[in-house]
Amino acid sequence: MMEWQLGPNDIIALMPYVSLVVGAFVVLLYSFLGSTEKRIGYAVISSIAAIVSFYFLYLNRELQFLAWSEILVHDFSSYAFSAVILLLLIPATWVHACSSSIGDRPSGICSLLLLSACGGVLMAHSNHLLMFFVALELMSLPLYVITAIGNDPKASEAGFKYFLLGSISSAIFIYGVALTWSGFNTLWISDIAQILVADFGHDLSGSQWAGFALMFVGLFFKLGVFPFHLWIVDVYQAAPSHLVAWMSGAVKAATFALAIRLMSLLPSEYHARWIAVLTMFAVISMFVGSIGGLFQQNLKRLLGYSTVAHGGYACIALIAVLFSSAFEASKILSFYLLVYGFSSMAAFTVCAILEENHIGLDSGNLKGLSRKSPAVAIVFSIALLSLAGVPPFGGFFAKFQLFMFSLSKGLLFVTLMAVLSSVIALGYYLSLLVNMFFQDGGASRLSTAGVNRFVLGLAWVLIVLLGVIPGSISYLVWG
Amino acid sequence: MEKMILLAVFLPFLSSALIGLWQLVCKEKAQNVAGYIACASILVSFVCFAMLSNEVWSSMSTLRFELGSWISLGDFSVPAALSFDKLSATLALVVSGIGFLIHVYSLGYMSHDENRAKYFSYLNLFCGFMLVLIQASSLPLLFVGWEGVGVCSFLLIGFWYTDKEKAFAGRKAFIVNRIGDAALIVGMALLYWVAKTLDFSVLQQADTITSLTQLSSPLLLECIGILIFVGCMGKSAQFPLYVWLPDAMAGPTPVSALIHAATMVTAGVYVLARMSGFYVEFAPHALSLVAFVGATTAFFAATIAVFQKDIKKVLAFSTVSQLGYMMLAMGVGAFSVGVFHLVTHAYFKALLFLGSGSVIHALSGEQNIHNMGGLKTYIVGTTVLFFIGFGAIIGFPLMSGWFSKDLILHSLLETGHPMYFIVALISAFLTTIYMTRLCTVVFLGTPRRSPDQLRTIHESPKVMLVPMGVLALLSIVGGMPFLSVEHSLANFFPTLEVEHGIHVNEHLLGWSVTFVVLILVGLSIKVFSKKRIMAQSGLASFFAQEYYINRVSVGLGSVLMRVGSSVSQWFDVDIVDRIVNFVGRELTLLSKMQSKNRSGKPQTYAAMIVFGLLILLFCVAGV
Amino acid sequence: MNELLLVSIFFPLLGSLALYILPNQGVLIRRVGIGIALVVAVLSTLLFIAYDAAVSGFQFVTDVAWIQDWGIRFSMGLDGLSLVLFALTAWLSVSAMLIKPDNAQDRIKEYVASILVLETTMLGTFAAMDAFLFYLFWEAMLLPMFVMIGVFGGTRRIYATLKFFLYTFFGSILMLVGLISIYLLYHQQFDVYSTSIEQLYQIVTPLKLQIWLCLSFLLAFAIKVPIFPFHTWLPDAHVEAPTAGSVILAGVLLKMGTYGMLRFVLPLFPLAATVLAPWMCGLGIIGILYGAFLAWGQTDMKKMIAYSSVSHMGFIVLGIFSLDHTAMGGAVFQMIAHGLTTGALFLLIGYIYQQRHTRLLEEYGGIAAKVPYFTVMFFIVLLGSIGLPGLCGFVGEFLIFMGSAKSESLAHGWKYVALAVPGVVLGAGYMLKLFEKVFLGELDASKNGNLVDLDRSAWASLLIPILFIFVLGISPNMVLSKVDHSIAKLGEKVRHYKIIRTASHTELGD
Amino acid sequence: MIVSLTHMMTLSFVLFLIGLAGIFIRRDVLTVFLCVEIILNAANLAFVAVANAFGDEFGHVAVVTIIAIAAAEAAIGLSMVIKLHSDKKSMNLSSLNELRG
Amino acid sequence: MTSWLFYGFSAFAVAFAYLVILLRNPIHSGLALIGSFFCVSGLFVLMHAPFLGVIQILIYTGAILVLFLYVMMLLNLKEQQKEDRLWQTVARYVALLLIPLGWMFSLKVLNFQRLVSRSLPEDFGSVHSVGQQLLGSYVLIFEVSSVVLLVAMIGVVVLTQKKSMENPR
Repeated sequence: MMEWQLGPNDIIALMPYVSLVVGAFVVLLYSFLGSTEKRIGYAVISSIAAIVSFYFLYLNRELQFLAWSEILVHDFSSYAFSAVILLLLIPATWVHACSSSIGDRPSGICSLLLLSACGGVLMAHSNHLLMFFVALELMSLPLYVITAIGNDPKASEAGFKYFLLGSISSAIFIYGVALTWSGFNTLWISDIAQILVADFGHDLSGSQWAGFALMFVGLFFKLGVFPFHLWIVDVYQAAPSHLVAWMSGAVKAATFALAIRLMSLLPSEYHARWIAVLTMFAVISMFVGSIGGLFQQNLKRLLGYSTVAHGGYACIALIAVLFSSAFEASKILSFYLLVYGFSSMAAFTVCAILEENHIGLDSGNLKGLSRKSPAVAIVFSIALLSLAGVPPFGGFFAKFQLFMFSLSKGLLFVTLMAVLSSVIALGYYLSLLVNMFFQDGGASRLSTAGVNRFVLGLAWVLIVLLGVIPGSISYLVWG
Repeated sequence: MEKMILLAVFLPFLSSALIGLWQLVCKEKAQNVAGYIACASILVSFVCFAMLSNEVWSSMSTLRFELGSWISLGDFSVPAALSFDKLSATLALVVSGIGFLIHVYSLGYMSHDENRAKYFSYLNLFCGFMLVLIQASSLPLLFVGWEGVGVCSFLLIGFWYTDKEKAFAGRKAFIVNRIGDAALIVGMALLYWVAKTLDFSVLQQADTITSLTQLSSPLLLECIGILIFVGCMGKSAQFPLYVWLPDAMAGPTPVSALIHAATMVTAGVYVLARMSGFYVEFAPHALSLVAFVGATTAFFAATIAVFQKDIKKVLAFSTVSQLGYMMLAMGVGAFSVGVFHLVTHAYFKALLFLGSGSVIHALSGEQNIHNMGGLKTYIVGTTVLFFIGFGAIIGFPLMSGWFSKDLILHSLLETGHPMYFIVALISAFLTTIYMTRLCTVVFLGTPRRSPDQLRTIHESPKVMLVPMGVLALLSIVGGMPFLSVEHSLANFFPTLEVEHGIHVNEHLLGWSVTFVVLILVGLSIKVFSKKRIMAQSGLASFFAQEYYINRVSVGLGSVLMRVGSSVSQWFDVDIVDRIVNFVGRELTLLSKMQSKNRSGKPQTYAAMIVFGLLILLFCVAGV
Repeated sequence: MNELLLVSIFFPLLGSLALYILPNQGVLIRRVGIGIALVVAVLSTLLFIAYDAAVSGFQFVTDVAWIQDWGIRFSMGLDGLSLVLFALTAWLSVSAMLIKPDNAQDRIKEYVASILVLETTMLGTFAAMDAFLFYLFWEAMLLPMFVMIGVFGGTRRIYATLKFFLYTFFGSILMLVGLISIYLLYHQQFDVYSTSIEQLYQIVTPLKLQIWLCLSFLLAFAIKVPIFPFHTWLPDAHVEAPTAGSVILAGVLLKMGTYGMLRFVLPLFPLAATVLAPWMCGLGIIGILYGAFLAWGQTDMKKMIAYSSVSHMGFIVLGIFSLDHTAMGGAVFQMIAHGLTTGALFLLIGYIYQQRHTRLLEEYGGIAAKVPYFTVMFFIVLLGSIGLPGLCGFVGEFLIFMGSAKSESLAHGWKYVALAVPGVVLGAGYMLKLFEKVFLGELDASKNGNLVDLDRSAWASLLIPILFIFVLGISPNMVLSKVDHSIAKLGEKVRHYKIIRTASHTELGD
Repeated sequence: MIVSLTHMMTLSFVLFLIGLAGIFIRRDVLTVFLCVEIILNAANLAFVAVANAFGDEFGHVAVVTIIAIAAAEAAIGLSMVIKLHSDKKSMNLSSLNELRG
Repeated sequence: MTSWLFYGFSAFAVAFAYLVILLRNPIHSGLALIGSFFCVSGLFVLMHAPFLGVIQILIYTGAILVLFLYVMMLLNLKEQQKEDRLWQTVARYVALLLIPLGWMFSLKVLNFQRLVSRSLPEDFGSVHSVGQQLLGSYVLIFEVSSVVLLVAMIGVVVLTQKKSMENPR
């Protein structure tokens, strides 16, 4: 490793992050210029940063190389997941900059968002566990801050809860990294894979498996999988809706990138144990998520439960990856997360709209939404149906692919459970639809800010297109 | 020539549709013209049939008119073909002929009804379906007419639908018929299964017969026979499916005459005649069941008829009894005799019904015979005609019923069924008794109506009397050898093998029975002109209540339905649906529980994280 | 012609989008809706005429690559089976569109749009030649129906619509698992991915697996049909749905289940079908009798008809699982017939409900005198429904009975027939009871004195069903000739396997 | 190498456990936070011990990085604590239970 | 001698860490943690990581923990109230059991008997060689850590700023 020299690949690999970090800096610098209304400016700058970053990734999507002394890996899996993060980031920057509901410090928030995304993309690309840890923190810290930003005591509470639990889990993670290092004498994931293959037949030493187990605590925490799911609902409730709109998809994408990387290098002799535990976590998450939402009155908490359930579904891919290539799993999972991300972005943007109109987020307050604002109601319901996996929306195809993937690997039980729980979850999605369309409420019209309209429109188009021509879009993005 | 069949069959349909639509569109105008259109159409079709009959009568030939294929799917096919042979011709003439007469009669009878156009439309529709039934070349097509006449019967029984009881009677008739129909369908299905055809002519072909005998179990074939016969039992009001017929008298009297006496109810007999080849060849035991049911029906219905007080009910039970006679004849293999009796019965029973209609008409709707009496002086024409019918039914010498009934009795002995002979004989005597009672109570004796009421009694118009006259004529001469269908049909039907035939001189038997009958008439007149049987208690009431068969079966049926539906309702709502809802409710409860149990404390969440860590360690490492 | 098929499928969808541009005038919107439906119906008739019955297999095929990674193609076409259902759907949609919406005055756009979207999804389901596409339409169909019941339904509409949606979704998502398994099996055996239905037919599956997969499909279809004991959503949905919704629900949606059985279950799982046939026939018979008994006991007219659907659909199931050519053809015919008659019955009941706002039997009586046209139409439809020969209901039932009795797959097919046949009697029983209670008897002038006879739009909407009730009864070959070959083809594999199975009873045993 | 790596790892593990235990036992926000630092420190110790044993200076790099991250976390965490204090007036973790259900 | 130092530092590190969770007053806990960190830093030095030892004291203890103490005093945190439940008090003492427990567990599980220790180079752990690594192979991690610190900076500003300077209201 000592002989590493800076090369062109390193620069190429660095560009996405540079553009994001530079974007963050420019936003900050711009905020020091004296002018009254600069929100649009922030939005433009940060979205340009996001687009440029995505552009760099997109340009090199077909390349496969290691950079920065193999700390960064550039392959399909990393590209696929960072594409999800960045695609979700582009609309997110606009709402974060322009929406008043998220606080009165848009410059800071925008730069934090960009840095967080930068962390996410790094996570997806890291080939080194310490890098991953740093990237994880880079992604998480801004999220803690933005979560706590509201003036509501609940926001502080949520922020602190998120922060505390997050730091505990990342401390456990880094301890796991330490153990892993002690076990493998390396933290390069590709090296670990080689060692595992070479040691084929040996039992893993204590520090090796313990390290893995501890690391997965950190990962599962970020994914919000049972039993690490409890924070999700609380945080989603009190965090700014726009933030949740972005993070529900992006954090998962970044984390799954590593999870898939790790899982795919496990030799087959350890499969049985991982399958057992992952199946357990996945299935319980699905049911916790789908049953938990049934009685839930608060809209954002309900969507939080839905996120837990979706974490469970996504975990199926994590099990299936044990039997297949990371390529296949990444493709399917990143598609899933993109659809999920946009669906939940639409849903949370609707929450934001409600908040901006000072309508409580009680699901009963949705009554008559179709009268107050038909477009919002329709986009919301499409988003919900997509989350539920009802065709012809994107969520269906995502689930279809996922189930196909898992069934092709013979994971019947977990697929059946997923299917059953998605029926249960459909119950609460539909009850929201019922409130919106079938019940009468006040007739006051809903005012919708331009950015929100933009995000909803974008999400609507994407959800439908991802459902109707998934092949083309998947080809467009992932090649 | 074949096209004429089509014309003759479809003319009633056409006129029915025409009248029906017309009366819907302009109600008032249609009323007066409708009857004439209806009569004309039936008359034309009668004429057609007469010409066609001329064609087929002398020969054994069959006219067949192919309209193409009705249902065809893969190797299953039902051609829409009408066939016309001697048997069809006989029935078609009866239907269209008597049909025409009754149409004419209805012109008078229904003249005051505001919906008479509708009535004629239904009546025409009935004739159409009846003709389809008779001329169908295959069982499914026969079934078209079969069900069609059932619907018309439903409509006509419930013609005065504002009366709930009448409406119910219609429904009852239809449903009881449906029970038979269901059996008929199963019979057809089985027959198709074993024979691969439902066409009458194909069924009679030699190779079908041989393949059937070789391939199928005799039991199955008997089953088919029985099932088809159950269908006939429904339509022909055989014991115990007769229960609808007395109630069917709720309809207008001409309807009772046409549908529930002369034509529709004999459809069952017709089917047995049509399928006679099959029965003789494959289902002799089914035939003996036919005979048994026929005999039972003939006897029981006759006993019931004795105690009825409604003029139409008496005739209705008499019809049931006579239908039993026909079935009995069919059952012992005397098909031509059965058909002969069918024809003569059509004459005199139609006449009797029309007569009773005339009486009812004269008395403005009175049907209870105990409120009549001594009518002979008030409505002379009707009385005379009614008595001609009376003569025919009891078997007054040389009248139509005399010939046919004697033939039946004789053939019972000829085919070796002395028990059935005795039952039939007793039934014949009972017939004499109840008919004599009817005539005595209604026409003879002293009037039991108040003078005011007597003053309003009026003779029916000519338009009603003339058709009755024609029927009376037929009742008198219809059995004469030159008009008898028995001889010409005799070689049409296959013959059943007879084991222990009892040979008696036909004339001796005939005349001796007649002698007894005439004595009975005299006795009965004497008895009934003095004593009125009110049938309110004891054995009489038992008979009058039809042995409670009607009540029990209707009660049983409705209890069955009610229990069935409430059990299934209970099962549906309280079990099936509850399970479905239970899932939803339980899940919500679970959700509520987990929501309540969340403390929201960060340390609990942290504890869960550690819990997860332990699980991971435990599972992954297998500590 | 191929384009015509696509046009007729997607025209309503595009039309529903176009509705949003139009001004919010009830009459205009409705006319546009009727126009669109009519155009589609005419197109479907053209397709019906152009379809060459002598050629088996799909016609008017459009086949475009769609999701290439998974071998999913956008392929649509019609064979005889789908053709007739396609035409039925198109025409019944016209009928449904012609109904005056009762409580949708201020939401007429949504109302018309949801019927149009529903039409597209239904047509798409029948025309899909690709399993994935089929599933897409199949599920998407729930949405407009959900809206129909939920927005425009009766008082318990929310309960009903949720139950309907969740119940059917439950079934169909299990079918998705089955579908994916089939798809993967195909990949395993042929090494390419394909969701083309015709290609999926080629897979060979061991019996045990076949039975499980078959059950996963059957559950979805059984719920849709619905077969006892999965029927409880039906009465609720029917009672609460607006008239147009009921018409389409009964007329078309229920047929999806039986269509699916013919399209998927029999050809994909021939062995399992033969094994499960007695059970399915048994369930069908239970449905026939159970539904009839339930119908007899109802006091709500719509509920009565809803349960009668359970009963009638039982015949269809019996017909299909007799695995006999005649019976299957009869089942297809019965699908059409039931669609027409039950659709028309709901139309009529909806019409009277609009005036009296009650569907309870005891509220009516003797209205025949007041509304003669209505009565005549009702009676004709009723006769069609109870299977009067000469009207459409008879042919299907009759063929089913004939076929089941001679079925080679059922041991003692005639016993099934004998058990099912009381349904015919009971059917007449409850229908005539309905007729008697509502139309016959004394007219209560205070309650029903103001009833108005059929108006123009009601006539228009009734015209098509009534016409076809007659036409199909008299000339059933119109439909049968179109479906003959397709049915033969679907049943072919079953027969083939049955022969193998009877030849070597145990060899295919796993 | 004076003390075996196993012993140092044990030490670090014990620290880790103490930190973990502290998270549950203590109720005030800041002490819990301190316990997180103990865990991080345990990780540091492990890194240094392994670096020492392997002769790989990566462990030192990792410790530097972790300390940097810990600093960042601490900064954000403490500012959050201050915000929490101004919003909630309580530093008890058990009072952070408004979000529930 | 050095091994005694090792065990001494280790014992004190554990003892101080235990005090962190035992003491009621958060400030005392903080002080105990400082003690623990000092011991750990001593261990660092003993394990050929003098640079880290210095950093541990300068940054970790000197900056971070002092910041903690500063915040504690700023918020004027009182001793934890007596509202503690009994189990928590008990748990504090029972937590002591973790030490032998962890000991046993790690001896069983985390054993590194297989490892062969190699001789360390002369400048192992010196500022120079660590710097070589930090700015060599691992420069990206190092740089990203700086971005994390940037995040912390922005985050703190965003969180604690009472009034936005952009939208003074």
